[in-house]
Amino acid sequence: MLQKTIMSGIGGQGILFSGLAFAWAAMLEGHHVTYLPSYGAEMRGGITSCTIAISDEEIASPVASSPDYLVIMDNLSLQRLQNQTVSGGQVFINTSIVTTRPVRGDIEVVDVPVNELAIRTVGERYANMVMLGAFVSRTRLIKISTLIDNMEEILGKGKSRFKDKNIDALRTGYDFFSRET
Amino acid sequence: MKIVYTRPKCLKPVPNHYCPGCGHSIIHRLICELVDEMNMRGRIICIPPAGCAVLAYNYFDFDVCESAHGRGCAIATGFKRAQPDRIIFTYQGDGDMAAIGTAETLHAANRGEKITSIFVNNAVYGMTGGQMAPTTMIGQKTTTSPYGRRTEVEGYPLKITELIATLPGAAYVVRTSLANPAKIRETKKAIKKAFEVQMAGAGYSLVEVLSPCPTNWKVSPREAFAYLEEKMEKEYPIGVMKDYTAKKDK
Amino acid sequence: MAAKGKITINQGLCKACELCLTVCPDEAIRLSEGLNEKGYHPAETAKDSCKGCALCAVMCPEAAIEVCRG
Amino acid sequence: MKGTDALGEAAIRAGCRCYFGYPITPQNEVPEYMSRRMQEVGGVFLQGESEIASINMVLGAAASGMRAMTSSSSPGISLKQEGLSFLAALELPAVIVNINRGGPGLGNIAPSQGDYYQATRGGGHGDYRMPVYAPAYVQELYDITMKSFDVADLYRTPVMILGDGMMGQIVEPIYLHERPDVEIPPKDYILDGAENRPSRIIKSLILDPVEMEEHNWKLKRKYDLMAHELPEWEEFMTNDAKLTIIAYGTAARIAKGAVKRARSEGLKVGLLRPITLWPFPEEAIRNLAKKTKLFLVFEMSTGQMIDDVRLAVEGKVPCEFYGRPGGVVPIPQEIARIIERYWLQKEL
Repeated sequence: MLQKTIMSGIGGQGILFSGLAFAWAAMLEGHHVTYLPSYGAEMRGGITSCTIAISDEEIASPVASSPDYLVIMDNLSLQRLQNQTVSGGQVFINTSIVTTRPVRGDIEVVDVPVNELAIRTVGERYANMVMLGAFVSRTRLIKISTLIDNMEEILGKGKSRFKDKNIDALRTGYDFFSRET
Repeated sequence: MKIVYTRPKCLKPVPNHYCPGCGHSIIHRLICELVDEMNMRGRIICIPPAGCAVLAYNYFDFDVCESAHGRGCAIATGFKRAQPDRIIFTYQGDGDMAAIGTAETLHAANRGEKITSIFVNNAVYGMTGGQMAPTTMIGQKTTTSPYGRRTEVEGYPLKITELIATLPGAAYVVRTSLANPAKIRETKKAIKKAFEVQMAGAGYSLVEVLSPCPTNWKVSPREAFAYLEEKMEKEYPIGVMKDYTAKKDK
Repeated sequence: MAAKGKITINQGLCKACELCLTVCPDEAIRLSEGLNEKGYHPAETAKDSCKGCALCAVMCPEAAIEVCRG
Repeated sequence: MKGTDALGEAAIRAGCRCYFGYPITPQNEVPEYMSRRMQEVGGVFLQGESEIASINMVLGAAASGMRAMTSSSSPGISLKQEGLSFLAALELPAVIVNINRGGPGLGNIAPSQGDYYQATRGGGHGDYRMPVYAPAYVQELYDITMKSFDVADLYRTPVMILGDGMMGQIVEPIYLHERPDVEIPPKDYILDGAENRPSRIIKSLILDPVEMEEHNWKLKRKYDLMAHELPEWEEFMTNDAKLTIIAYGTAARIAKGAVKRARSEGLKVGLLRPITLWPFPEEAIRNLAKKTKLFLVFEMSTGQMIDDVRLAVEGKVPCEFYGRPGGVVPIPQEIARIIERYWLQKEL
């Protein structure tokens, strides 16, 4: 089964890293995975997105023109991407920043006040990982434990000291839905 | 009687293709004398230019690698980085060094690349038949400046050696001339020092040699050497522009 | 005592640029009347006035001159 | 692992110890990776002042006997063409990576296959050929990079790896193996100082037309040998295919997805994916031409490789074309629709 996700936000929100972490974990779980980042000409402040494809067989195209899941961190990303989602797909929206709503009625909207959750717990810089925690909790595409157990490796040598904060952020997001259900 | 001057061993015993009175052949000989005297044959590699001196490999009896026009300093960089213990020098004309290869030259110098450039300035493109060079003198007639070089049209003679002397990566920068035997001896000394600077790992070294091109200047060799001294040395003053060893002495 | 010198010119290499003549302080070199393979009148020893100063050899673009002194 | 990192790591493990390059999007991750790794393995990383300087530095390192490479993207590769011609003429081994972006001109930084002609027709001046590899998967990019250094040394030739922005950016899990044992003949042509040996010359200037002709024929014999020994391709469900798609690189991945879709609907469709663009897998295509009813060439360009396909097919089977130039990357469904259209139109 092929599942494609696009995560999109403003450069600096850490969307490329959370996408990579997601793809990495999926790879560790034995799936075929592709991760394709794309960014605009500006290094900071422009729209940044990445596409993660997960499948049980070889992946033809790493591009998702109609993703099954969308993770939206800002208004512009929603405007740009909402029409692409497959009918019945899920759209995760960071309601702390996104003020508009999708106009489509055939998609499931999942609201997560990511920045607020992050400020209340680990700090706003980890909003991306809060969102990833929430995303995993809701979609169950991968296990949250895979992310947590391998966070050091995913972060890489230079950033392993941020391991605990990232894990806390993941849990915060994960628990946001787990408590609910 | 003992021999006090003879043809250097590294200069292959063949006639060269240069015109009568050409400065290239003198500079070739000086380099070969130094390779012999400094016992460098086993570790020296020459990068000749595109231009009259492209055929230098027919005369130098040591390793030589051809270069595309102007790329000498880039190729030399590749050689030096790959083999830091070898002595690498480019042999370049004014077009090669100061027109099409300006970027390669300046940046190699600026990186302090431990290579040596012998820059033969004869104010004209020789091999292609006497066209204007960046170093052509104001008023000088060439086949592409038939009315004489005009500053308002063709700009000014480019003094690349002065330019390079301003770069911190350049350790030894000097301009010499072939105008008479004394100056030829000075030129040899300068080239020797340039190699020594390279061996000491001090940085980039450059020897600009003012050299006659009787054929394209359309004068006799005798007149060409006179022109060298009377005209070219006025536009391009000879002397040491930069010497890192001098600084240390102070 | 003035030093005595002797030059040997490889006439096959000579292109008759006359630079050796120009620099010789002792008028010891002249162009020959004959032609070499390339059609130049190569330089040759003129008179026995050479002191072995080697200026001609320093100047010679063809590295065609060997100088002895002693 | 990211495509560009896989490429860099493969080069390092293949023994590449000299990298020279100039930044250009979308391949900057290659020099960035190399700048870190070369330091670790004691190799040379140097950012040249231009593309032209960089390829000439590669030339110098190659003439020193080192495994050397450079990487760039389309406009930068244009600048390197002079160096490619010289490398070919001087018979020096080197690896050149082109992460093809949209063009002509500055174009854009999206994935494209517009440089096919330039890559397979040499690009530089003079009568030469150059092996061109077009990987489609990160693992394959890794394997091919490693292999291209051996090919370069075995045939004493520059080798090009032609990828696109997608190939460079994509992250896929790969197996990092060491370089397989390949015996490389001793490099008796390199310049390292004429210590106790006759001096050597590396040159391409041959003024005598007869000698130049002989040199050209000598090179041609080498190219013929490469044309015989190097072609590589992948065939997917071609055995009973009535319609065969021919596509390379990223386009081939998409085409493969389309083939699977078409097959699930009962259409007998297959894919031939050239892995070497020069030498082109002509024989494989000729063989397929005996079986298939229609070739459909799909490229992310306005149609370049189709010329080679037509030359190989020699008019025996019709060849149709579908292209998306300019950096547009279509989805497998789109190609599947094109397949269906031809299926109905040609009554296959």
